[in-house]
Amino acid sequence: MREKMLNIGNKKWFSAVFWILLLLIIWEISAIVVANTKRIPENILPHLYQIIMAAFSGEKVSGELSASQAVLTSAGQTLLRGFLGFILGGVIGFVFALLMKMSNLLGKMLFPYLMLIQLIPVLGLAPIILSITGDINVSRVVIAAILSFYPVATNTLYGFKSVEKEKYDLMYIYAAKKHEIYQKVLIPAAMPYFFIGLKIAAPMAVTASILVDTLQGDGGLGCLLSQSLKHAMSIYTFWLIVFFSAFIGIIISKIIGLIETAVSPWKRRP
Amino acid sequence: MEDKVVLKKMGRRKKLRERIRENPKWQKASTVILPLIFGIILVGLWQGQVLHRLFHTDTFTLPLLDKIGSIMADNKEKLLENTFSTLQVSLMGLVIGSILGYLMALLASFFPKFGQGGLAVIGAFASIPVVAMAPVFNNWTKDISRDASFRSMISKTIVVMLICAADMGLNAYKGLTNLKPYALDLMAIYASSRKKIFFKLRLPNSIPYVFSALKVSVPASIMTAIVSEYFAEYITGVGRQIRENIVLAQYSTAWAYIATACLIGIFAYAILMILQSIFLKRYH
Amino acid sequence: FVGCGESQKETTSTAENEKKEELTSKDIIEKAAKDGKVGNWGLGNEYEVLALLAKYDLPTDFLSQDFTMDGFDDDSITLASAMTYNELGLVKNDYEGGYGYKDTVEYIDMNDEGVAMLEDNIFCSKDFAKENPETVAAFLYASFKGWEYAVENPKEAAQICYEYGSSVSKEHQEYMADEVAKLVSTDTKGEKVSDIGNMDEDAMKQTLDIAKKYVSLDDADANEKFQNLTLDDIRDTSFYEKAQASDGKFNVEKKKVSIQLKWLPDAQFMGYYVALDKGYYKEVGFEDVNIVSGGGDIAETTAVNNNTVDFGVTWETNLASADASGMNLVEIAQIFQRSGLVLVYKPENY
Amino acid sequence: MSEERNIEIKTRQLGVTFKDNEGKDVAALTGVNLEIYKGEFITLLGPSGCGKTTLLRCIADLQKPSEGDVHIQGMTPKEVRLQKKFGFVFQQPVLFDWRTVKKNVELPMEIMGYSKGERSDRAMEMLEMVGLKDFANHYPNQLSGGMQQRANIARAFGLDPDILLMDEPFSALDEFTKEKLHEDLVRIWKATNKTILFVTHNIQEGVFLSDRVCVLSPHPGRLSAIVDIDIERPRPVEVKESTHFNELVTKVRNSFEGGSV
Amino acid sequence: MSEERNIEIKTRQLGVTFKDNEGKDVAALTGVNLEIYKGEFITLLGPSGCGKTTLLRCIADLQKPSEGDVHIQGMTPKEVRLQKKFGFVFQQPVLFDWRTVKKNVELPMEIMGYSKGERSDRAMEMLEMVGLKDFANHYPNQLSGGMQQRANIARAFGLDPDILLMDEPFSALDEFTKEKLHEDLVRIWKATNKTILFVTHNIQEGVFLSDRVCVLSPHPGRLSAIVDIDIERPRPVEVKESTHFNELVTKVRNSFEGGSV
Ligand SMILES: Nc1ncnc2c1ncn2[C@@H]1O[C@H](COP(=O)(O)OP(=O)(O)OP(=O)(O)O)[C@@H](O)[C@H]1O
Ligand SMILES: Nc1ncnc2c1ncn2[C@@H]1O[C@H](COP(=O)(O)OP(=O)(O)OP(=O)(O)O)[C@@H](O)[C@H]1O
Ligand SMILES: Cc1ncc(C[n+]2csc(CCO)c2C)c(N)n1
Ligand SMILES: [Mg+2]
Ligand SMILES: [Mg+2]
Repeated sequence: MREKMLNIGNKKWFSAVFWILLLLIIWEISAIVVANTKRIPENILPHLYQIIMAAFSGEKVSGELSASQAVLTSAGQTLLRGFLGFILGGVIGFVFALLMKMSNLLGKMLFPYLMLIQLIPVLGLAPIILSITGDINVSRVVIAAILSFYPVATNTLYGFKSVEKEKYDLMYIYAAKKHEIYQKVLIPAAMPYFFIGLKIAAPMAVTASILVDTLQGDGGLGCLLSQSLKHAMSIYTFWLIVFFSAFIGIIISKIIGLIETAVSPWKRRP
Repeated sequence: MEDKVVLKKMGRRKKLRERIRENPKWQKASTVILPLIFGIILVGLWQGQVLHRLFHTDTFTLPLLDKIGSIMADNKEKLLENTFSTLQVSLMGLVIGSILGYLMALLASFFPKFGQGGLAVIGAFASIPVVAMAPVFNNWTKDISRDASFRSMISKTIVVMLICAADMGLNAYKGLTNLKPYALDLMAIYASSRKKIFFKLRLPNSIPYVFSALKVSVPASIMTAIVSEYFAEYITGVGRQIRENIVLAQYSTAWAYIATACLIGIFAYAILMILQSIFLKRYH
Repeated sequence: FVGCGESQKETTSTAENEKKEELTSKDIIEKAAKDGKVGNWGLGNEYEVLALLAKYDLPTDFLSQDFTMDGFDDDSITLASAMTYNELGLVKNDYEGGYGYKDTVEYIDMNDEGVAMLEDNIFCSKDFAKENPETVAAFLYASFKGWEYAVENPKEAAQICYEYGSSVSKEHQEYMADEVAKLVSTDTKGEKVSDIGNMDEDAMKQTLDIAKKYVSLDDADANEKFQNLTLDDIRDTSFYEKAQASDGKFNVEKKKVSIQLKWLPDAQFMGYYVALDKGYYKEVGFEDVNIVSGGGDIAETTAVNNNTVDFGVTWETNLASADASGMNLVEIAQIFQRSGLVLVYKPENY
Repeated sequence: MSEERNIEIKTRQLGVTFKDNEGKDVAALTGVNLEIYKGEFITLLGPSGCGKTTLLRCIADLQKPSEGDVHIQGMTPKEVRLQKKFGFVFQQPVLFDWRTVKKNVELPMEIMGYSKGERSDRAMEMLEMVGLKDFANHYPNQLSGGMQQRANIARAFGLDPDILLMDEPFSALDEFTKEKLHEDLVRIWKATNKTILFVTHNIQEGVFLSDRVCVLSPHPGRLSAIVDIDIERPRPVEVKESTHFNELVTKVRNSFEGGSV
Repeated sequence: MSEERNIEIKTRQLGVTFKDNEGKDVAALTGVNLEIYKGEFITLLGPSGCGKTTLLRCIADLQKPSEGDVHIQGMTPKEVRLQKKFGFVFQQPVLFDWRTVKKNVELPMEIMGYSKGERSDRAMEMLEMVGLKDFANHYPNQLSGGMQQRANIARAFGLDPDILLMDEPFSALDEFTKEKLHEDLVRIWKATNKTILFVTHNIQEGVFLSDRVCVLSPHPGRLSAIVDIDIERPRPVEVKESTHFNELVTKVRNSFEGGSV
């Protein structure tokens, strides 16, 4: 019996259904409670059907756009910037990890500061970045990159450091050049760790991109979000953005997972 | 002839350098000394306004360090009060979130497919931007206390918690499942219970991964605390002060708080490093 | 369920309303302050509230209000800050995003309490003003013309704003336009003003005085400078006068200019949109005027200071504190002539 | 081997198929029918890659057979495993990096719930036996290859399992150490009446230690011969010099088919 | 061994000391003086943990001696290593998980800059030699223990290094495979005039293959005997049956001191 339950627990479809159901149930129970106790429940926790209806309703909420249209158009800009920031952040993170691995000296010097850069809030960072790049949209991409490179850097560095000594010895014997050691041993060995870094960084990049939208109030999900938060626009726009960004998060991490299996055939179980 | 002498000399010098480099005491000291050296160089570049020229910026947007320092000294108490508030939120969120993330990873290691769904759920929560999460939790926590400072703290903590949980979940899951070949077989032979497998094998195997997660979540928790302070009902915290000052174009003061955030970061990071050197002593 | 609860609340509230008719604003403020349920957004919006609390010898603590009125709605804030042209409308009206309290809510007006501070103005950097005097005057001239039109035709102005990518619904936009028109054409004492953009000596003085009292800058140097600021340090009336005296012909030095708003685009800034839409800017010689949306992390003072934009809309306090910390900005016109801030409450709570 | 003896382990038409990269089936074992008696010492020999490890893993419930089945004391391998009746010396020493040698040897005892003192005493005894007493507090990466394998053996001997499965345990050891451990192994086996399944590539070793030698052949892995080793016990080392011994070695060698996989 | 032959590798008072956990010094090797001639096949024998691997590592510049030094062709090990003159078969097969068997074998050739076609051909040739041709596209975790070791050997043979260091390369192989590889090894050695340093626990194997057998003793590791193997080459397999061969084996065995570490 127990055995059977464990088995069901391991079925893929069951897991998906279970989690979706669990969340739906919790959400709806809370929504009912909220609906009974609050005057304007949709600001706190609307029913899911209301959100779904809002998504498909053609009512104009911003200019000539319906809620879904507004979210999707703004999302286009934001996700593009987020994506560029993520790519840039991924590359920077990887390069930093590489540099820190190559030079112990540099690594020890730089590492604490990489972490510190993370701690400078966008508010302080933005004017400086803006004065360097001179363009608000470039600044947005750069800041998104800054906010997402660190997980990639730490995880990749950890990956580099976890390569067994024997593997080095082997390359040492063949007097492999540094770049060969990196190319043939360190980088492939660090790939799984690099991918953890990417998985953590991806939602950060989306979040960061939404955050930097609000550097200036001229479009993007972040601006739409802050508008909907002001209640000047349908509050469902807000909920749509919440769900949309969570959805994007899941999709991205799935995509990264797929890329990971695609580039690591030795892990594929036929 | 001369070439040879030079070569020999270089050889010897290199040996000395190598000897220094391989000295375990230097190894330990260098993790502190090197960043310090870099810090001093940075201070020089900053104070000498080289950074400003490099970044095409002015001492207004990037105030000089003595200015920042004097503001910090002038406002010690206010600074401390806000620091404490931010630290409290980020620390609590970090601890609870990391534990939650670890438990989720544990679940995922027991029931892989089932638990991975859970990890995905936490990951999805982490993808909701902090700017959207903060007001939601602000609303949801309104009924838990009449004390605005308390409920604000809780709502900020929840946001930090979710962010840290996602990070820890992913890393810990790797740590709990990325085992040496045959290690699980060994445990199977002894018919170890899941509990035993966890305590004897998975847990110790995951420790390095836990630290690698913490290296990301420590700064992330502070960052998230700072951002969620913008939305909190009760006005307090380093992040809130930064925003208040930016609105009034008080960049020097804002930077004094930014510097404080960095100091919190350094402090937390140092503690993390000490813990790591204790916990990872046995891992070779 | 919702409708049920609502009607119940309404009946009790009207009953109570009649009982407690005689409550003064002092009583209300005292009770709210004692409960710790006074709300404001902070971030430079709080000084009038602080002045008001101080006026009644109350501790100057308040809760941070987010950009919604949910806190007011659920009574976690019982005396909530609201802009007449924005939040107050949302509280009262029942269109999309509104809370539908209609006239069951009442409010305390900062202008009546004598703690009003001046809000939306137009400013630029001193250097810019010096180098581009014609441009500045021309910009003011055309903007005033836009505002004038908007104040007279708020419905049309609202429509124009809506078309320029408004952040709010059409209905709310119309409400806003009406209310903003009032702020532009009425002064702190409730008297009609005819000259748009006039920098009223008394009102500006009052604003600066309150600011000096309640703005405390952590930067000692900046604070000292702030305390020693005079009106002449932060404003320059010459451009206003030039614009008023002008026949509408300018020789602008810079043909493409930009202005950064203090907030997201809506009828709060309808004058500029109207001027743009009606071609007033073109008439005075501008090829292009770029209206940059605000409400972001890069403050309007910062943006003007680092030359990202030429003009900005901000509040006197923000401008004064920016100058105190070393910026070189100057106010060239005062659009809003009275404070738009009120403290709204539900009488049933008192 | 008298017919009356109890059958401890019985495989019936055992087959294991792996999938290679392209998803093609590769048969590692086919149709293995083997009966092992209680208390027997049996050796598996066969060319590299013929399926010896796979067979051991099937018996120990570490690998699910694709065909056929395994019965042990009338139970399934899983049941036996859950009764903690197996000991297993893996071909690769699986030592935990974060535990000292002694702690590694103590691991199964911790799992079986031995008391702390007992654990420590027994671990030191086992380490003494394999000659690692002085290295008790070293970490695995401070040991030589052979020393790691000895720690691996010590760990398996620390317990007293009914069925001991040993996958090339002595391959990295020098002859003297090996001889000593042979002696120890046979002593322990006799004293506790274990059933031992032993994999080796060394025919002499197999013949010297066991009651029967099973030879596996590759392509695909299957049981190709079973040789009874009818040498009296106790067997002194000198027995290796005897003609009968060498005849048996030759017999086993001749039953090898083909090369390695 | 004629005195005129060139000395290829020379160790002088070589010593290596490790630190144990408590920071105490543990001598793994002391005062090793060894001269190896160019083109010689030399075997290191000794109890487990006596320092064979450590000695090999010193020669290959993988381990810095604590005392004494190593000269190879008049150069330091480092210089020789940088000239890519070493081949090394590690005791534990070091294969890269993310490369197929063939790609693993190609790895050193990639580093040496062989062309793609040459690499592929040579890798397949080597895999054929060790009997892994059919497994070229498998990943290491799909191989048996012995197959991994054979892949390891194939990799070292793929190159043509001056000096080949082999640490128990054949320990996990069955006798037939081993014999075949002995033959291949000797053939390659003769054809290319390599210097080979070979570690094994199998005295027969050492005697059969080498020109000289060096015996190391433990506590601490030091060179305790060198036995010249004066058996004519080529040596057919039957030579193992000869009395002289067995005398040499006995001689080597007798020069063993003490047990394992
Ligand atoms: N990293 C290390 N730290 C401490 N001690 C070590 C380390 N490496 C090896 N030793 C010690 O050095 C000694 C010699 O080890 P080495 O690996 O050379 O032995 P070996 O002769 O190759 O043995 P085997 O035949 O078992 O492989 C051993 O006692 C071992 O414990
Ligand atoms: N996970 C796997 N995936 C694919 N094939 C496998 C896997 N494990 C083992 N095999 C194949 O199964 C066959 C038997 O392997 P096994 O490990 O049982 O051999 P063995 O007899 O123990 O060899 P050795 O003496 O070399 O250890 C081999 O051909 C091997 O390639
Ligand atoms: C439409 C509209 N414009 C301005 C304000 C005033 N205001 C209140 S909070 C805040 C942000 C911080 O400065 C601002 C500008 C408002 N409430 N609504
Ligand atoms: Mg095997
Ligand atoms: Mg060794």
